[in-house]
Amino acid sequence: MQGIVSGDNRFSRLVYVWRVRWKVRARNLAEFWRDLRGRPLALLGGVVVVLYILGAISAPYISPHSPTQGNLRYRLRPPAWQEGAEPGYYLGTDDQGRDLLTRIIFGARVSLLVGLLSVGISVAIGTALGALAGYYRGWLDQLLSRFADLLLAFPFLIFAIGMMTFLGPGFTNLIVALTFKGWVEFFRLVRGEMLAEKTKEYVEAAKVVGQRDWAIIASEVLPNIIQSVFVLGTLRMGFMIIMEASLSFLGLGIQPPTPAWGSMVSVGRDYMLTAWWVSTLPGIAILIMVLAINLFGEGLRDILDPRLRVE
Amino acid sequence: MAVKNRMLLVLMSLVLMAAPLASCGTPTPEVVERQVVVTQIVQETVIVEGTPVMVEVTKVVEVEKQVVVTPTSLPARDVIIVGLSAAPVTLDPADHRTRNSETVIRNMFDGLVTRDQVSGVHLELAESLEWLDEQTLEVKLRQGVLFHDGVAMTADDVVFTFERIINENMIEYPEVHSSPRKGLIAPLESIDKIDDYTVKMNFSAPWPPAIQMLVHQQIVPKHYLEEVGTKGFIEHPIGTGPFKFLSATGLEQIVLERFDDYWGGAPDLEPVGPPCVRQVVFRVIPEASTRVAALLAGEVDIIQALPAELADTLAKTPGVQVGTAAGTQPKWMEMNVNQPPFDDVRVRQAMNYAVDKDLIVEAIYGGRAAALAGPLSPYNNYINTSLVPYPYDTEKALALLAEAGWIDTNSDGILDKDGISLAFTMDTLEEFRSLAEAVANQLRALGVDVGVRFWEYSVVKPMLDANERMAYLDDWGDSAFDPVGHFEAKWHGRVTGQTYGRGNFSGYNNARVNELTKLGEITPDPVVRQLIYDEAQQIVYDEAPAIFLIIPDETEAARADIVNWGPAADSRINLHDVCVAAQ
Amino acid sequence: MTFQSNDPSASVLLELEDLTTVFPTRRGVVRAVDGLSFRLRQGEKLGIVGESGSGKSVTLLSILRLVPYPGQVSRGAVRFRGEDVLSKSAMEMRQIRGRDIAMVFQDPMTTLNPAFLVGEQIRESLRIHQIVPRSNGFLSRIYDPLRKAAEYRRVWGAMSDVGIPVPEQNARRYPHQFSGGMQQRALIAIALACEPQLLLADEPTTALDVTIQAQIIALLEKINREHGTAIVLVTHNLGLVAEFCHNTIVMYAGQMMEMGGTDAVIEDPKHPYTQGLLRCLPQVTAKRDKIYPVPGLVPDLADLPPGCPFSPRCEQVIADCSGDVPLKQLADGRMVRCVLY
Amino acid sequence: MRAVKILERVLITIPIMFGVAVVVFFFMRLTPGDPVDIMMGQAGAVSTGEIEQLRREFDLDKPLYMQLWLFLTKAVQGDLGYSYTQKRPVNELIFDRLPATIELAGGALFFSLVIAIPIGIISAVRQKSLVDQFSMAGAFLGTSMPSFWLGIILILLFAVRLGWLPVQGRITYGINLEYVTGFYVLDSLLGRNWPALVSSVKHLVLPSVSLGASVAAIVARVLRSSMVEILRQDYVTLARAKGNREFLVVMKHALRNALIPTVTVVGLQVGSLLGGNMIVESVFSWPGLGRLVVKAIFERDFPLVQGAVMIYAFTFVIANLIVDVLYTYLNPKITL
Repeated sequence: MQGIVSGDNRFSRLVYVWRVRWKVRARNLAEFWRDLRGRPLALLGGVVVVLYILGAISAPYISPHSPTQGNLRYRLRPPAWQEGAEPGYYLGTDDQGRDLLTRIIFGARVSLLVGLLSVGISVAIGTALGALAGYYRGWLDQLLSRFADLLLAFPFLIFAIGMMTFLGPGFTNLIVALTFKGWVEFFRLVRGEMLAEKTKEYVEAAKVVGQRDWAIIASEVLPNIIQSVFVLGTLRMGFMIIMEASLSFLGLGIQPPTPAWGSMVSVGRDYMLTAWWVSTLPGIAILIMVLAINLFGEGLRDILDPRLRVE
Repeated sequence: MAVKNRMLLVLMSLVLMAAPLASCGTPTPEVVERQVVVTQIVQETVIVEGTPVMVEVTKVVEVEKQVVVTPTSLPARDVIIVGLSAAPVTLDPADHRTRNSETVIRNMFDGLVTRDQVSGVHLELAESLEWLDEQTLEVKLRQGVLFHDGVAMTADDVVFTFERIINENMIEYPEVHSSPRKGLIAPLESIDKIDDYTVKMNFSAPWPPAIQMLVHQQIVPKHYLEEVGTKGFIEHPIGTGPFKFLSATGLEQIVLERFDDYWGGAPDLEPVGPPCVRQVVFRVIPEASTRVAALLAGEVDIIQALPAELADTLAKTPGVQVGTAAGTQPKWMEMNVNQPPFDDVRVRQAMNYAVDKDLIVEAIYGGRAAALAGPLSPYNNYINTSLVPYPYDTEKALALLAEAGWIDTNSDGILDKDGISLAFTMDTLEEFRSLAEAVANQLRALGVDVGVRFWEYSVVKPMLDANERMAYLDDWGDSAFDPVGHFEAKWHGRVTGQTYGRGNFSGYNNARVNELTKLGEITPDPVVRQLIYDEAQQIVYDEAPAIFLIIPDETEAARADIVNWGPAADSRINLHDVCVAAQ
Repeated sequence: MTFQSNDPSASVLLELEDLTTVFPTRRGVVRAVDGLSFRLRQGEKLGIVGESGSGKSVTLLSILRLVPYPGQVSRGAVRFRGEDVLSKSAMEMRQIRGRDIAMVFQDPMTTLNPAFLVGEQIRESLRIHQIVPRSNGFLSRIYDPLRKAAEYRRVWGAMSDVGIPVPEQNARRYPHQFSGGMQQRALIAIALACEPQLLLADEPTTALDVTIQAQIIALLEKINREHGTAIVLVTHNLGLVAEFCHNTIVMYAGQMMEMGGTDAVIEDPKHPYTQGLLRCLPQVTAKRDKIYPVPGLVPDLADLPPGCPFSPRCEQVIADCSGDVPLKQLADGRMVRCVLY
Repeated sequence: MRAVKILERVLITIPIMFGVAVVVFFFMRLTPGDPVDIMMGQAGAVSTGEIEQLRREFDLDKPLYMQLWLFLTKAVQGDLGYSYTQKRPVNELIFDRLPATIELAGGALFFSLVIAIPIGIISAVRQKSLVDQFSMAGAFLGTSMPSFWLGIILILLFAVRLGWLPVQGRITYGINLEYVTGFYVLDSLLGRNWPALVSSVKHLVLPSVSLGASVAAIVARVLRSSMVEILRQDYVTLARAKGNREFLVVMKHALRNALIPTVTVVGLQVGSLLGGNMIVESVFSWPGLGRLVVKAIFERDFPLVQGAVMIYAFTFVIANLIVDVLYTYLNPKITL
């Protein structure tokens, strides 16, 4: 019986805490929106990211052609504004006679997924381990930190190449390879912040009140850290998309005929002299995407990190 | 916002500026054309008093036009820089298995025989070759040939060279190991010195392609190797070739210098004498686009492995010339004949009908390729001339598939049978990406759901060996222009632990083809051999264990003022005759 | 004790007239200093008191024209020795800074550059203003050991002036190796290195222990006495002002609320705000006396009420408070901004 | 004192190197693909006997733990074995190539700092100005371009079209240079060989730009944000109040402190400069270690990969050690 009662108590307390939290959050959201509007570049970045996501989701409906099926007869046709263009192929065609515009739109799916998944999983693993290591210290921290040092000593690209040859090419393996080293940065970030936060009064207070460790970590400390994690995350997304391009350069990227920007840029490099668009246009798609993510991320950092505010 | 737009604009214009090409023009050298007779040594069996005797005949195989410069003044440049696609692994003729190693080595070393730019074999260091019987070859050596250190080449060097290859553990650096080139002359059992300029090679069995294969072995100096050892030798190799070693920077850049005391080279291959240029530089430029850019910028004079995409553009670019030669790397997509759907010969034939090889040749290779008519390269000496490539005929393909039960019943665009879609993954290597995607595309258009997957050879090889994969697109070198090395590897059934079927990734195993393959290997009589291989090719053609695709030409490019130059069929760059035209 | 030593015949060193410094923010223009006027005579010690955000520090920064971007002086004049500071060129301004007017900041921890030796930081102003002339010789522009030695002698002098022991050694230490009091002394040594006529001290004791506070104040006192350096002391500590300054200005929300001789202001505060401030001052002598806080919070400068900015917190508020409240001069030369007078 | 601490730090690298060695060893062995298979390629005849013999020669027939033991004991003695494919000792191969890689990484670092530091400073000083927004957008571009793509565009523009800079290689053929250190720029300086210096620097420009662009972008951004923060510090105001020229305020008082986080980031980027090399090395046919390693990975040249990765890790660790030492000079509060 007692369990139920105390459970009830806890439940009502949790409800109360959550309601307060959500109120704070709603206010923060409104404030956040106001701040965002004050930063046109960040806003623009956000809008572009949203557009990309929408484009990726609706790819089958807005694409003029098939992303995989080409016609060799229309091979390497230039974009519409150049002489010799094939009507209906606005951005020209690639070496298999596939519509480049379609492939770029469909490529957004893969590239965004690569970015989101590799960063998302890295964040999840890095934050969880970082929080544990920073909070408990001891042998766990030692173990994880040394492992992180070890991974850091490998150059990322070499490591990814090794992983890809180890696992074999493919989308899942790509994500695994990128994540395997990607989490270290988040680990280091969260661990460092955790060490700093842990000494602060509110953590002490929570301990005195008798909160459990996991609750302190999850609901007291992490919300204070998550902002910098978020910012680093947005900044890493572009990096991951480019890593896919670099791996494609070596034939270890996304497998054909699936369109991915990195592979498209990489494959098209042989045609740079004769058909610049094959490589350049997907390259510009990456560029705008990464630019938008970074602008958005930078704006977020300005907004979320009070230390950097001008006023 | 404005800033961002401007940035993009700058970038775009940068890209657009870079897109069209410009190149400086070079005055065309004054040239004359003349005809060159290309001959080839062939063994023929002549019936003497009722007994077949093998003799060697020099046959005119081709009369070709060759461009030769009329020197009006001394060449302006006497250094030629060659852009290689990959680094040689060593300069020791006995210790490598890569084409580019051979490219560099053969400019420094001579073999007993050599090959012209097509496929003809000519005597080089050998003055004559004579089969004493089916398994014994007597080689008379040319006299007065000097190594780069001035010492004369004798039978001792030849014996040493071959013993170093066929005996175990002859190479002591960096650790003791055996020559990886043994496989290229496996039937050679021993070599005996008869006198200073005569050796006798003893084979374990009759080996018809022996002379073709001898092209790939170069003679090294016994006295020098014994003095400096392998380490000293690879640091400063010495041979009898037209160029002597000058320096190497980690094999990324190898500089050779004209050997003024060169004996002249194969008398059949004019011009004879010391090389034209003073120095040649081999520089490794792995990226194709960089190689082309370096050629356009005038940094290199000759580039190897020109991508087919760029050949047309470069051919039209002033200041640059493009050369092609018949290739030696035929490409197939092998189908697993032991698993459905490819266990049905009709499906395999349908696949052959479904691929428009001519379109691929035109679109992807710019016409610089040829369609395959069956299992052998059209340039092979034993090609079955009665075979023609499977025509592009989608109706026939569909009919054959329908006959085999594959019809699109649920009209999803994919053929199916018993509720199973006709689908498979085509494995291949990254280097065949364009071709693989084109083939997959065409099959998809027919209603076959084809995916492409790139592998590293080493990773996919065990799976192919186990016959686990459905389809594999790759090529198999044919640089000896003989079915041996090719037919038994590719179309003979797989025999564990033997060379038979080691490249057979389709699981194809036809008793008659196996029998014919083995017969062909030991039949010296070329006429009989032709009959044997004709039949074998016909069977493979009909049973179609692979889509017989294409064989691309060897395409190379050079600055316009490089003369006496042309790609060789086996992709070796022989710089002996190459000159720079006077300005 | 203090008012008489403020010699009215001494010449005016610094004069502020209707100084207004504004900061544009997203929620409108904030007047950090709003129409401030006062005069400072040579050798005078002036205290400026007020809560945080009342514009005290910005006043000092405005005098040196160091208001951080995007703030700027929008109106008024600052005259130093009769010359308009605001119209000076950047180069002339740099010559005044550090040499004629020096500033001591609030937090020595953040004001000393962590990357440089303390001695170097003190010597810097000497070098900038070329207090010690260059020696002869064509290399002296780049390498001048004699000058350096002479400068260091002055550095050590300044350091012992402010009570840093063993200056020769301590000059070769980094700020983080100093205690808080020593850091503040070093800061004052920096300010005094060039023997300025005017010292602007921005809460120089806030970050320090009480005992150290007293030492620092004694130090300032000594400087004022020995060098005749005029001092503007900004603080929120009325006790400090009472002890140290000839005259006092009370600021609230960027405006001057009250000004007068320190004794007069302390003993007979006119403005309700001043009264409130005095009431919160804990009396050490009166045991168990109650502390009366000024009710309410420091105002939001971007959102001030009409009229008197103190009116929302004022206990004596009347209807007129929301109208225009001008500064009034009282009989004894005191100024007060309140409708009650 | 400092020397002892540095030595301590060096000793700490030993377990890391050991870990790297073990990880890379198992990584390579467990990766599918057989070095012997790859070596023999497709051409010519190979018998099972030959393959067995090769495996014996490479110790591949021994159990894994024996191989690891052999590798580690030899590595401790400085012997990294010999390359299956190149037939040369791994040490020799690496030290042939390492100077080129380090020179390129150094060039890229130099380029990125030369670009990034002024940009970071100016953007921070002129915050929100057009210059700031423009260069920060440029910095974003720098991080969002694959290096090979940038490289090819640079080649087409500056080498092929304009002809200002060479396409590939480290030095123009025909220029004599005495190779002492293997760093061409250094060698030509040592030999007072001006044509060689001009040529080697010219060859270094485009690859450095391609490789350094992303580092430049990161450094510019980190420097800018730390500068922005530092410029708000009291000691910067004090520097102004002393009568310093604004230039000195920024370059002396602010920059020195803002460099502290920047140096950390640069230290971490050294890894990506060394390890990101192989792609730029391919594009510009720069005879460095990166290309060799990638090739070795593909060819399952175990000893070469093991050796090279250990060298990378070692260089990375050393670079970070240098950063830490540099740190103590920039920030007197920190003592190793």
